[in-house]
Amino acid sequence: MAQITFREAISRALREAMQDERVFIMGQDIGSYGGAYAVTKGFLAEYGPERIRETPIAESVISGAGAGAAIAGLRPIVELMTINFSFLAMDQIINHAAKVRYMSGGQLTCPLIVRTVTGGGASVGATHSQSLEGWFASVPGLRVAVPSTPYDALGLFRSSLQQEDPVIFVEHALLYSSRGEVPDEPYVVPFGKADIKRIGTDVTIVAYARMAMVAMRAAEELESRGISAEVVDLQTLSPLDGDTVAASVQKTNHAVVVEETWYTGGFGATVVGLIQERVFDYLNAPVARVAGVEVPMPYSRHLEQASIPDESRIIQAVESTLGR
Amino acid sequence: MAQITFREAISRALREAMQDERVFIMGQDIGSYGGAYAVTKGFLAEYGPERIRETPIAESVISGAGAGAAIAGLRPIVELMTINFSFLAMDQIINHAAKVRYMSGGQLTCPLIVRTVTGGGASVGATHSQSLEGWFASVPGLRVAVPSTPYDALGLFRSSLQQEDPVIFVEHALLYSSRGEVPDEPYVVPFGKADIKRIGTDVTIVAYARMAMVAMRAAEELESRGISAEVVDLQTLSPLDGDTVAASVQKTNHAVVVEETWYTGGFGATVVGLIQERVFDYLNAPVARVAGVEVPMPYSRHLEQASIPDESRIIQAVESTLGR
Amino acid sequence: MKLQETLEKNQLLDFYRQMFLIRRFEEMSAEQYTLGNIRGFLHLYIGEEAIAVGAINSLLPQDYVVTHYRDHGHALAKGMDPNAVMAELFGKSTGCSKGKGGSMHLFDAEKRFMGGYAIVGGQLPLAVGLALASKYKKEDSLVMCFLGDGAINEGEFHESLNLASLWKLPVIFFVENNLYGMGAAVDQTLVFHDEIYKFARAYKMPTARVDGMDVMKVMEATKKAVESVRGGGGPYLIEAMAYRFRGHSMADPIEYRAKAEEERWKKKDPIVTFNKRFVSEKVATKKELDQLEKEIEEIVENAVKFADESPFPEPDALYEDVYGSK
Amino acid sequence: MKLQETLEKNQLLDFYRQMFLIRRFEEMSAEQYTLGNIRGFLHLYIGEEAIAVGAINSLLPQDYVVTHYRDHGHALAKGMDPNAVMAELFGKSTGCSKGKGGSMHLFDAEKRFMGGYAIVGGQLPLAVGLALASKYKKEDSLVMCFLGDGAINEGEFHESLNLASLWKLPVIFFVENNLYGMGAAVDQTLVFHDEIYKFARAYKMPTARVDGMDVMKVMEATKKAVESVRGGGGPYLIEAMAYRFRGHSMADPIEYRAKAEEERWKKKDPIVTFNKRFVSEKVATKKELDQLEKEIEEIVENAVKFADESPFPEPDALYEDVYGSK
Ligand SMILES: Cc1ncc(C[n+]2csc(CCOP(=O)(O)OP(=O)(O)O)c2C)c(N)n1
Ligand SMILES: Cc1ncc(C[n+]2csc(CCOP(=O)(O)OP(=O)(O)O)c2C)c(N)n1
Ligand SMILES: [Mg+2]
Ligand SMILES: [Mg+2]
Repeated sequence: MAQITFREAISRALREAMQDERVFIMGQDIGSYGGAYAVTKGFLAEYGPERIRETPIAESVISGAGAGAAIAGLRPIVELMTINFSFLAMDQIINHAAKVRYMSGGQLTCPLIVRTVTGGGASVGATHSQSLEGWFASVPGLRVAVPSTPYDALGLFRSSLQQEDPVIFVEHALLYSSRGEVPDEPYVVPFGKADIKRIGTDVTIVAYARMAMVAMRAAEELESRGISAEVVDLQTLSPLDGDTVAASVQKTNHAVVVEETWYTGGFGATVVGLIQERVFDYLNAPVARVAGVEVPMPYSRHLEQASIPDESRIIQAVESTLGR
Repeated sequence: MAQITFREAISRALREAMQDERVFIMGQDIGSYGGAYAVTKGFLAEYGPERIRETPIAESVISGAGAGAAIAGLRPIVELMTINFSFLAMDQIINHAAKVRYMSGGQLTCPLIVRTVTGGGASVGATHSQSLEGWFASVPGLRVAVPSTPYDALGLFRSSLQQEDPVIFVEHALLYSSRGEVPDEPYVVPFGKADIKRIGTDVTIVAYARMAMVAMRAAEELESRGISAEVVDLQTLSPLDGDTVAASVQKTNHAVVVEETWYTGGFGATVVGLIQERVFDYLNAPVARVAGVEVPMPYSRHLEQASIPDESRIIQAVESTLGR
Repeated sequence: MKLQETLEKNQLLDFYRQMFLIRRFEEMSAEQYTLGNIRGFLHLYIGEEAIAVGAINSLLPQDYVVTHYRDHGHALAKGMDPNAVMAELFGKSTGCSKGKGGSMHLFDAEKRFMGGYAIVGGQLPLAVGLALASKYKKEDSLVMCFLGDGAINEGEFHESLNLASLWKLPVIFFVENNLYGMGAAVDQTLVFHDEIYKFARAYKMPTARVDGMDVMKVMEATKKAVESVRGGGGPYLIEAMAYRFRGHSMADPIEYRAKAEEERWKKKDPIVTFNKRFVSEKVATKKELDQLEKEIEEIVENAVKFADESPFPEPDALYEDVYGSK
Repeated sequence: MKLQETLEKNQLLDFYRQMFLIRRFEEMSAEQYTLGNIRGFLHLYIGEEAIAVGAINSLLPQDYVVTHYRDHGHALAKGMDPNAVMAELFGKSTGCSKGKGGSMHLFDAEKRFMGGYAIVGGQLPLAVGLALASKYKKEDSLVMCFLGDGAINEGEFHESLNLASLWKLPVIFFVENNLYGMGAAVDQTLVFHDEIYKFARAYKMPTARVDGMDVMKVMEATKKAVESVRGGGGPYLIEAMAYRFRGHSMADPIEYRAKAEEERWKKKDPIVTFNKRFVSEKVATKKELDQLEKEIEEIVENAVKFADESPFPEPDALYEDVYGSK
């Protein structure tokens, strides 16, 4: 097993995908620039401009053309440089890619993958630090993957490629350089299954993407304080694996749901809703939510840090949930 | 007190607004067509084309130009024909209008009102029947109003005009012809305050816009079955009046949250989250959610009706919450 | 040029048949709408039939068509079954979209009718993608993408024309310029309203304007475009000048345009004028045409009968076709 | 034309001063970035100074400027305080956006510098709105909206130019064509890349192309545009040909363009060539210019000192400025 970075895991996943001639990649600065996050470095030389398609800065037509090509039987992978720019592509993704199967009575299939980058913490300000994956996850017809480790990134990309539906594949900007073990042997991470990243007995922490990693660190610190936390990493927001979450909370009787985006309207609320619907009688305390502070992301470092959930806020929420 | 329609209430609100020279209205087919929902019928003749500005079908520039004019000190009212088309305007509304105050350190103010139409039930299919107001409500910097009666529509529009922030003013397509009493004397509906539309003791039903009206009818039926339901109409999603909701549930010990949009990621989950955070110990049962079925809206009437929450689903949720 | 110098008689009759079918189909739809059998938005194509028929008959079966919500005409011209289209308008399970799409969202993948789309301008990026796939796979399928003058207002028009031209994709953008969006005249919304086809040349693609009320002219212009596109010349834009005789949708009181203007255009009715030419050029007798019209009447009545007698979708259909994978 | 036939010596020196200030300010920013005092994205304007200075100096104080994320040059040319700009880059509470905006989001409402915006093309609709307000209020303020060649890719470019022209709004779209988006050459993204200014004429507005490396030429072209716009002629587009000498941002390894191309352009350095003209046309002596440069050095060092010594925002600042109303 090799230690590779999250970035390398995605690159490897893309290279594997390219073995299928129906796959091509399309996006801004993915060619000679190598990708804004250097994921497709070297791809242009390797695969040529027909399959590594440098595009204009035109999120709507890129996404829609991806959808059109998918409808015609190809397997396009569209890169939206960051999820913040997806506002410009939402009509094509949500009103078109997500709905053509249903509106056509099942005649059309749109296996488009949109890769994009989410999250705050890079000091790039309010327009460049949002976490919108929860919005996409609420749309029937779309699937959303939110890996947290190199292993998951590769495994989930493999299972994303097997979907017959549009998938929004979300990579957290601050995870690219994180490292983890990835086997050389083939494997997939099943699409739609949450992963219990850490087994515990006192409290369930539900999170995804970078927050799952922060939750893991918080859990370690909690361990030293005598609290055994189970960490459930959602892996995909759509489908949402309520079974695994509910089973865990049924066991621990306490839950804390963590996410980076704003509290109001945050996806975490859906998780809270289903926990209390499904295992209300097992709850010893209200499900706590840890979410981003409800402000546009400030540039200044300390303000930004204060706005994003961190270990200490998670620990505090766990302790207060447990009445400590 | 006169009985007027919801449509007439909005028209009256707009006429009042036009008394301020800084106000102008901008949108598609608002001129000689009179508005897709006939709200601005006669306005062009009355106020002229400088103030009733027919625009191209270009949601992004319309919204952004509204924001720019607001920043320059005017009070533009932009009409987006339906909220489904707001996908094309989200970048301007969310990345620009909502954030300029913060990003400029408080120097810029953007008192833009975006009027738009939400909801399903008109047999217009998947691309034309969505309820996206919850998304806007989650964005810091935006305000969202969701009136349910002619009285509220007029009163909330008046208070919307007093905001110094961008307001998304959401009108439900199926409410336009509904009637209600509206006083001739001046009044406002305070912005950010939920309204207890019906007092009850056994269960709290939280809803807004058309669903508040459906909840009222459900409550009447429940009454006849011996259940006293309190109906809390949120009125605005941002700010969200958690106090009124929590106080009601503290009294009734049971809650059902109703909305038209999809369960996963629905705004109702946020309401569930805050109820159980704030009055967990008063809850005798999990908070139930009634939401839209998670499919793109089908055209065919019976399917469409089956996908939208109605009285019977609310009643069923209430009864099951109460263990009947 | 005389009709028969261009096409065989049976082809000419087929054009007439298609135009008349669209006309009667839509008149009947309007009637059924009034009866409450059709709901939601219904946008009639009446007056513009020459465009769909002239344009789509210049395509090969493997060519794709995508269009907007005013899509009955294109669907029928692409050979879709009137029964399935009417059943769709009725919201029946036998509809071409199983009753889930409705009037604005007709589909027939087999006929390569890839959909009516109800978001103005939304079909353009999809059309570009279909054309990209066709080129990528080295297939001989081009894409014909219909759009209204109103769709030119949207940013996606610009993005789509630029990308299609940049990548020399096999797509024909077919603008149906009927002089109005919904209630806004094109001169209220486009600064270059009087020369849309010239505007598009700025994207370095060949363009043409054609009289959209004359099916033969539409066909000729389209043939030229098809040849250019199939020859690898990249995208092409055609602007057809036309007029919708009815309101924007059934809900439209049409208070925004002058009666005189309407009358002027109605004189150019593409079906009436075509009919007159048949007779004056002795292509067919009045009797032949009457007979043909009678056949169409029957097709349309059968379509209504079929739609009427078809079942609504089963309740479970609500949950089907959302996802392809579990 | 000789320099002094166009402007007074003190004006010429002022142009030089501004260009040099921008250059030194940015070189210093790069240094401070490397030291970790500036974070996030930092996009340098080095090489393009002649545009901001030539263009903005042709405006009146009440005219608005909006621009993209590569905004330091425009901010300084509009007269913003270098201390406040540097403090913003440092994320300090004394910054022109209180440390909340950062490099990409500079603001100074009083100077009518209405912002740098980081979404490509996003500033255009706002500029149209400011111009609309100006016309609506019958104020004599025009709007100068800077954008890159890359922003032309976006649909909002089309929507904004159409609306501005349709309504004859007082806005100058100022395209800084530096031949690249981020890592994509303009010929990879725009089919009309070689004549952007001609493309814009399709929107029925006057347009011009100008050498963006020559501050005097930029000024002349802008003056003409300003005159036309202020005279009620509606919008105007200027395409200035330029080159960014550095990478797209500090993170850019610049592997996508040829060294030879870079060298060719660097020979046209707008500051070096302007300096040479001063001496050869005897407008100022080398000594005078050296003295001026020394003054600028001091301003820039003071800006760093100011930024460095300023406090970070108080923790409570996080919650302020989200809403204007309670
Ligand atoms: C993005 C979007 N904005 C607005 C609408 C509402 N709308 C439906 S059709 C239409 C007019 C379109 O006119 P045009 O493209 O000329 O087509 P025509 O109806 O004349 O055939 C409008 C504004 C919509 N469906 N989508
Ligand atoms: C909508 C959007 N898409 C993509 C980006 C990422 N991005 C930032 S700058 C840039 C290149 C813009 O190039 P251009 O407009 O020519 O300006 P320049 O940087 O050359 O000054 C890109 C793609 C963005 N900020 N916004
Ligand atoms: Mg039209
Ligand atoms: Mg550039």
